[in-house]
Amino acid sequence: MLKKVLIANRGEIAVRIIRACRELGLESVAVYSDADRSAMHVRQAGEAYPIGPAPAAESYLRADRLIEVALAAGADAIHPGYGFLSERAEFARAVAAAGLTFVGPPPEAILAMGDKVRSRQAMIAAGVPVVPGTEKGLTDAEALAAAAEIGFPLLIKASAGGGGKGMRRVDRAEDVAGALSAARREAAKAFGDDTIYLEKLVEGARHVEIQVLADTHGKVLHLGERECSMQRRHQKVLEECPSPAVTPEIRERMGAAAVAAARAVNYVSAGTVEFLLDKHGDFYFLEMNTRLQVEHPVTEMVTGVDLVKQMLRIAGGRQLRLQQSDIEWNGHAIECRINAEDPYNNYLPSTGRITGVTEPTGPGVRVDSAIFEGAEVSLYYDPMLAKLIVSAESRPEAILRMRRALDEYRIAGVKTSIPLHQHLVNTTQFIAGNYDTGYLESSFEMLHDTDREADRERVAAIVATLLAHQRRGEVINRLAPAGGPSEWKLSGRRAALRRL
Amino acid sequence: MLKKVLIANRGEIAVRIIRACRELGLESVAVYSDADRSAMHVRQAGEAYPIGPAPAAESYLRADRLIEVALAAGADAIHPGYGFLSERAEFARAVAAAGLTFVGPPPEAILAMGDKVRSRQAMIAAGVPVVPGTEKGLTDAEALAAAAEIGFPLLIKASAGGGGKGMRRVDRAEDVAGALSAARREAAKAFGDDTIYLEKLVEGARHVEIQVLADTHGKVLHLGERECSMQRRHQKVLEECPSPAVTPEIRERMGAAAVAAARAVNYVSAGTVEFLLDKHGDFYFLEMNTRLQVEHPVTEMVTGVDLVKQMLRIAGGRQLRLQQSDIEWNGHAIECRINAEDPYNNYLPSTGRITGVTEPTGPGVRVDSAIFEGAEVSLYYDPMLAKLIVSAESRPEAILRMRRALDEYRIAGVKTSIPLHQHLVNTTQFIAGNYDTGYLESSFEMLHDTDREADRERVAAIVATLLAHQRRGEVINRLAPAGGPSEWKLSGRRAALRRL
Amino acid sequence: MKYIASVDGRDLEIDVDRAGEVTLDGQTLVADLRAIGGSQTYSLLLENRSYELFVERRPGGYEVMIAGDRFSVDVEDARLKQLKAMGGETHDAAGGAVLTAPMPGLVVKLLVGAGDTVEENQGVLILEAMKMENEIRSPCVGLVRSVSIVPGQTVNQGDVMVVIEGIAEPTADADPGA
Amino acid sequence: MKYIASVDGRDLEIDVDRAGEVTLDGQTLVADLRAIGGSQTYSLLLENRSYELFVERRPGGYEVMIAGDRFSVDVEDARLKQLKAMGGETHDAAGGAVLTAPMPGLVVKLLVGAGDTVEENQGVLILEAMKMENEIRSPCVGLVRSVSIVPGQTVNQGDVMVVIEGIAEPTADADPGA
Repeated sequence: MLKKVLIANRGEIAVRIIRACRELGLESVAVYSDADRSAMHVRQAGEAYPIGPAPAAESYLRADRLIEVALAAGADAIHPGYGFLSERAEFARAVAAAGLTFVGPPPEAILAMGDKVRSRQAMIAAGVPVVPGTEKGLTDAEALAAAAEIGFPLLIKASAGGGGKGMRRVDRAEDVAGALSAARREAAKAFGDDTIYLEKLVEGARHVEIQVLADTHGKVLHLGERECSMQRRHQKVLEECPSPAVTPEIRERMGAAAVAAARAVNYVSAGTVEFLLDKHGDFYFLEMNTRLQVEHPVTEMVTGVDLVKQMLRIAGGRQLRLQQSDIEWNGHAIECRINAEDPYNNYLPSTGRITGVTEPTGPGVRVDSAIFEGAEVSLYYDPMLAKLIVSAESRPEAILRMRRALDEYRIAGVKTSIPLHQHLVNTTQFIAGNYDTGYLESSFEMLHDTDREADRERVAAIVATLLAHQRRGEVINRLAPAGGPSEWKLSGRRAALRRL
Repeated sequence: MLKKVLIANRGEIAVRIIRACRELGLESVAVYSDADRSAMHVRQAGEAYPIGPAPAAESYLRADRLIEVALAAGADAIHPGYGFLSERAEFARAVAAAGLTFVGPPPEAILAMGDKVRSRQAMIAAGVPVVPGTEKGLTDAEALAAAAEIGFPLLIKASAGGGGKGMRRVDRAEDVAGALSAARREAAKAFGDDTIYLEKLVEGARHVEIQVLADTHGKVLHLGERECSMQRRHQKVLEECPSPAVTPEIRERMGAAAVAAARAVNYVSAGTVEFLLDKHGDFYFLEMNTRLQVEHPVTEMVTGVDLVKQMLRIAGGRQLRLQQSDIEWNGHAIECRINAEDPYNNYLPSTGRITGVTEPTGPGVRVDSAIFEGAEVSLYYDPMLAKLIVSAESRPEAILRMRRALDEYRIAGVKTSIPLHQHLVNTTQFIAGNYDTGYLESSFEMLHDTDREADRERVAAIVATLLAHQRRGEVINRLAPAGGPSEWKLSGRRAALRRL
Repeated sequence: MKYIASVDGRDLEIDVDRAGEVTLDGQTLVADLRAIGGSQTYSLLLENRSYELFVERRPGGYEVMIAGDRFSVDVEDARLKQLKAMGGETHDAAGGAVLTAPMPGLVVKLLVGAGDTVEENQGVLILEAMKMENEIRSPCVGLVRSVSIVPGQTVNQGDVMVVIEGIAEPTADADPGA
Repeated sequence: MKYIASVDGRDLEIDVDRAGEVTLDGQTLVADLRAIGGSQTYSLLLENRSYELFVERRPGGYEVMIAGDRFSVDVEDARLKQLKAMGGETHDAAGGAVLTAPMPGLVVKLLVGAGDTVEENQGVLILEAMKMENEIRSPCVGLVRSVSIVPGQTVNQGDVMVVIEGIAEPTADADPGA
């Protein structure tokens, strides 16, 4: 088993991994950029080392420094979290070369899945269904010809891509050329590689992914699906487990395909196989994320399996004690990603100092977060501040619980996507479980609704007026404190209240 | 079904019930004393009404006002929470007489269980085992004689009692007279009734209780046990589910006895049957708490059943959809009660303004709380500030998780029992699950332990010195920010670190 | 003391009484507002209905959040506002817009030039920050008067980027007590 | 700058350097201490080991909490302390104790009277607060000099209740750099 783990990450996922280490009795080593000296992960870890200036390229992406610190601190393993170096095969290789354990899959598996074109070929060979499209890096001329063949709409995707970077939707033949150059530019900038390929856009499709766990002894399990169709700009916004669109029969087929995908690349550790699921229950392999996923908590809450602890145990060479038949899905879980952005103003990123945080809690509520009063939200890193996850006995109960939890959540100092979620979980499409990957961007609006809004508008006006009045130096004498009957016997005023 | 519920309580339990109302789509009505205008329960409820001055006798215990407010607000039910009026049969009766629903058992059940002497007789009649002792209110002379017969140690208990009030342990015959008068005085003061009885003290016994749920259609279920032996001054400090001392066989027998006890008084709603469990697996009925219990969350986390929602559904006349065979116990849960008191100074209550709160969260952690930055902790009400509950796949994992959660919990402004729990969960007795109701008071001490303490002592000295130094106006220039290799290449200093 | 509170363009006349009562649309309501713990959180009991609010001050008024709905409220002394209206002033809001950088970032692209006319909501420029490209749009119909940035330039929060001259409209008179 | 930090009676000599280094027991350690968000929380990196601390100031020193362990630290300028020790002063802590009410409450019972001798940890009175009876104990061996309360009396936090005259002991000399 491992003894001391360096976490090559920051933010909520670093805190999540440190928590798992503590719960396994492992020592934890944090690393931090100049911007993160007071960050939560630094304070919660057993040790912490500076690794460079704020820009990630000079700190969290410096593989050489991370390994050097791990060795200096006496760590025996490195957990990469998600993002940053988590899917860089050369980093996994360098970690192993330094005599350390990489808490994740072997470099060969990362490589095989990291290139979209190669992974597609591997999946076809393994009998995993894939989306119609081209099979390898194309010249612009080849892409133009292939586009006509595949038909529209289609997607131009970066071979080295992820997170929507270098991805372009094209609806008409005349837009292909422009989209190609934009996609190449973005891919070159983000990944240093402008190789692209084309893919049929399966319209009305859901993005459904399967969590897998594989140990070093050849056992591969799947932990069921997550529904991730609620997306904006190809970024997931809200996830649930199980998916409202997945029957036990689909889960079994999809789970088997995911296990086959993992086996095809000799996968080890936690990983996620993403599929497009169409209306007919047919699904197509999209890609495999060879790391811990942001939305892993919904699976944890429904299966009761702690995925991060499992990753650490697997990295320590332990056998998975679980059997496929042990995996049960109880109740329902939903996750809302809380970003520093303004949903009322075109989702503009919001930066600044957090001046107050009240997190929801109580039954069935989990918050994975790294923010605190005094934390700085800068533009150096991902705008995700926290994840709010709820679980309950059923999907309707989970939705009601999420509403309640969102209403309790307060973050002061920066604008957040909490209002987006408050609106989203009240839409009929979400409540019906009837949404695809296009829903959020094409059909959803932050609409102000009728009666409740009219009431709240009046309340907002009253509060603002009272505050303005106070600022003018007028003292507002509140009603005398309770004591006589007049203060609590308010039935005489009910008529006014009802109309409000 | 109900539509609008008045919560006749304050603090964390009022917040807990408001959350359940919101998650069921019910409107909630809070009440508040003058001390509680800004309290969490007032802010989270849909409506809030003042009911009087800070002392509970003039506000939260004013049955007449509570009912008047409920009627004025258009509520159709009253949930009493725990404490205050929750076990007053006359309140339940007055609520019903006003045409409102009491979210709890019928007044007859409260009466039957509220008097220890009567409830004991009822249990004997129902075949539920009871502790040897006297059967009714005794004169001092009768008590002296009975004490000699029962033998020592024994307990003098108040008939109307609860929460350790009016309870006295007596070890020697010559102490009986003094203890009798003290117990009567305390009982008279607390309950206006100095009736007492005697009971054999089952030494080395555990306090284990069974949660029951009964609907208005005659169905009675049990949800297994809670281990509540960790007590100080007869107040529970930490609870777990399941009990380390209860086997499936004991659970089945104890559960059946609890169901028989509930049936014997035609019980409805959530209730708890408390037992003493001895080393031989024999158990004795202690009392039934005819209300929601403080420690109900550990049962919720292990069974997945939301007890407060069930209470509200039952009060609305719904049938329990659950069958006894649906109740499963998955994993393990522990609750720590966080009180405003100083475990380093004889548990003296601590009052003041909360100047900061950071609650633990992440996987498997739940906090039921009503405190916030700016909250006033006064001496008017119960010193319990919050409950920290964790669940995990097994008891050892739950203990490790609790340690991690306690380490993350910060409350500034008042002293709390968090350090008590941090020490408690590291004792060998707790880890082994080997503790009885006497353990905490007789064998536990806030001992400072060896190596870790020596390290921390040095750290404390360094921090205090740095702060004193800063106050003297000396500027401490930190090391230049990272950037060159010297800041993150610290291997040269490892030797010094190792010795620390 | 009478005020005109303008919520997202709609004017409400609100009379604040010394005794903690407010009058709105002819209804007198008991209002008890408390600040919670030094943060921007407030608790309002309005005729016993409980609201928790989150309020940020900005020049001329407040941003008020109530459980996910945000309202922008301008508050003016009712008499002052009436005097202004009688004087025939044009409404401030019609005077155009100064687009400042909402956060530090990199100007990726300019979508308009000085002299162009823009529609309300039309994209004006693309600003990259926090790994995302963000389109900055015009809040009004108008004419681009000046552009003070170039693509590739780094801007700090609050830097003036583009000035748009609005098309002046006569103000709608305040409608007290509507 | 040299200090004597006294932790629960044990003296440590600590030298604080301008560059953020401290020297203790002949070891020079890199210490980086930061206040977190205006609260009483601090983050210390001591030779890269991370500690989160919670610190309350009190007259003469600090109460420092480290994950459940509380330490009471008095900090004095090393030279001043040495001068005092040479002057042969008796130690303050041996001078007795003034028992003040730790919280508002009701005096239920007095367990000692003026003129009584008390042991360390002996109960002095019972104070009822927050629904609990709390025994107030003597922190030292001594003689009860005065009792300023009677049973049934309500006391406010900080009110003097009982004064105990300690048995004076000569102070142990500071032992710098032990």
